[in-house]
Amino acid sequence: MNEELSTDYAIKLDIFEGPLDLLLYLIKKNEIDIYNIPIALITQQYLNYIQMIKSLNLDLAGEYLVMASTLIHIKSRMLLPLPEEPSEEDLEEDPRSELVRQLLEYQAFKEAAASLGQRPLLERDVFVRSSALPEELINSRADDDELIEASIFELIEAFHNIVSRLDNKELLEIDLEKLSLTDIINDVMDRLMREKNLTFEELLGERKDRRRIVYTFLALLELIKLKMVKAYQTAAFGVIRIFPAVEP
Amino acid sequence: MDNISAVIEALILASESPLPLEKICAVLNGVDKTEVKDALDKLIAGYEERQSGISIQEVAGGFQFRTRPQMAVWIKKLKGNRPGSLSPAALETLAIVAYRQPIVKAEIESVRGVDVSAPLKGLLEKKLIRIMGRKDAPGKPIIYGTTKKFLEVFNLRELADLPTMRELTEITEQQGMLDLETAEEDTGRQETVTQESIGEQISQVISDRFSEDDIDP
Amino acid sequence: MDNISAVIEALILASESPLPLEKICAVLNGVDKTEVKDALDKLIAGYEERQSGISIQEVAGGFQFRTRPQMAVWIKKLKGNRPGSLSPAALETLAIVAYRQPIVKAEIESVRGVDVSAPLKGLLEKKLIRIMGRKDAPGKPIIYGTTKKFLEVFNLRELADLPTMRELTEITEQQGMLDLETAEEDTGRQETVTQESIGEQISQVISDRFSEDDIDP
Repeated sequence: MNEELSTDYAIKLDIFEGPLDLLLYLIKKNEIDIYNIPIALITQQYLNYIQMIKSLNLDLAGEYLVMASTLIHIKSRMLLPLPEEPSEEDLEEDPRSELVRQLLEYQAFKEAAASLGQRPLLERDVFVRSSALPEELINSRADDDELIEASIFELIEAFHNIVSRLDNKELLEIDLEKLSLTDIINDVMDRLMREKNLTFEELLGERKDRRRIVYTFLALLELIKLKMVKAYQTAAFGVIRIFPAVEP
Repeated sequence: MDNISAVIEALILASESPLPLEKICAVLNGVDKTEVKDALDKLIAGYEERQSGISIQEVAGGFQFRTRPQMAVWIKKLKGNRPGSLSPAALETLAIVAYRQPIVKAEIESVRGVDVSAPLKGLLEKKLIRIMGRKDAPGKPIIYGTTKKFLEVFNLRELADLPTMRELTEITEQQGMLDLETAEEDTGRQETVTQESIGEQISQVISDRFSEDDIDP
Repeated sequence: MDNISAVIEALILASESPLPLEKICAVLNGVDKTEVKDALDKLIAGYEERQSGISIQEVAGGFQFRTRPQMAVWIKKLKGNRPGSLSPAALETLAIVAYRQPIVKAEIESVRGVDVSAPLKGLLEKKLIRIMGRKDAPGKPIIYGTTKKFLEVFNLRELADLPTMRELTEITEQQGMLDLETAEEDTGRQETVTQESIGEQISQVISDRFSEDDIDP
């Protein structure tokens, strides 16, 4: 077999969407009842397929190996003799049931995907007006309360673009904690702008769970560090009042 | 006022995206909603009767001029075949998101049995799915859902328009039907599989699958 | 062949620019040019006779669907507040503010490498960002942060719903097998950030189980 032929073969072998897809194929191929899978037969064929892929030196996704071990496990459990008088539990617990559930679920979605694909798709089967009308050529900027169409994905992508232009690794260190802290910071600044000054107690308001207290405190530390607020105390151990660092 | 049907027709053509009935009513304020709906229905029927090459379709909660599916072959001749159709992996992932939304990546993966990073990314880029928020669970995973564009692309009026998944409802009902008696029979059949028959099968698999792919480009 | 008029109608709607007669003939190759012209004329006449709100007009050397001039007043009403999209510069600026807030202009500029006065102004006008206060530093620079409207527009419950950079790289690149590693790294980081709240957080995570109602579609 020459080089070209063998790669051609390789591409054609990569035809399953995953281990469940392969299993469904084997079930269909053998005309097996999905509710009553002869596990030994299917395991054998599944392993042969994997062997085949390996012998062709093709990449095999880890999920295929996980499924192989699942099949072997189910097979070994099926070989265990049933107790003389099987309890209700023994009867209910067919080792295959979870796999069957998965297969049926996957099969249902595979069919759903196929039926989605058969719909009249925009830009494949149906088309909409794609030339601009004269009034669209005049760029009519609307009032300032206009709606904005953008998705978070666009927003993150924009940020990702910026970040990828920078070497600054520190910029990548954005995590959940910082962001939920930012919510509190926003909140604190809002209230300070409205009320001019507040005590820590007042800042907390009604919501005095531990998480809230800690976050509010961290927010204040951050704001003080950023020189956005100032904290004053009338006396030692007195009430601490928070002011905006600069009058708005 | 001009003929209501004519105004509606112009509005639908001029709109960038499917135009909701409510918006039409808002523009024609003062006209009764049922009257607007009647005029719209008549308009739609007119395009049907004339067997026009275009029609007004209800998609994504609004009305839009679209070419008829039978015209696709001619339009492709005009515009050329364009790539960018969805792979089976993307379509499966999209179906799971569509029917199970809001859904997190791990749940999609548990249905498909494989990693879905690549198809998810593709679907996000195509704006067929979107990030809806985060799940209040360990790791705060991202929740995905479909977009309005999904409805537009798949010619759906609304999510409820998705064909029902008959099989999914049956799963829970039929689960009890598994029985253990078959275990013995099973071990017996093991011997019938030979190494040779597998080779033959695999080539069968290849030809089966390949021809399937040929049908759906 | 389908009715020629219907095909022409569909081609004109789908075309990206006014469609010249020659192009129509090229698509319908084999059909006589005079026959095509006849079908087109009939089509155009049909829209006239029906006093339709739209018509096929010859512009810039081709044919195009347009709304009738009398409809302009209605279309203006429709487009009165059409959604505006954000420019890439605005989107980038907004992203920096969202992730790095509270932030001053100079910091945004040091990240973007260009002057951001214009996008900042635009974002303020669109009420996506706001002035949070002033920093007690030389020049008393203005501090920016995002608004409630920002959350609404991007369908976020709170800022913490914004995907983290790690998740972003997961989405935009392919990660896959590294999941376990990052999970460990994750817990490590949480401990260093808020030592005290970790116990609280875990119990919160456990008790606040995800409920579908929490997420607004």
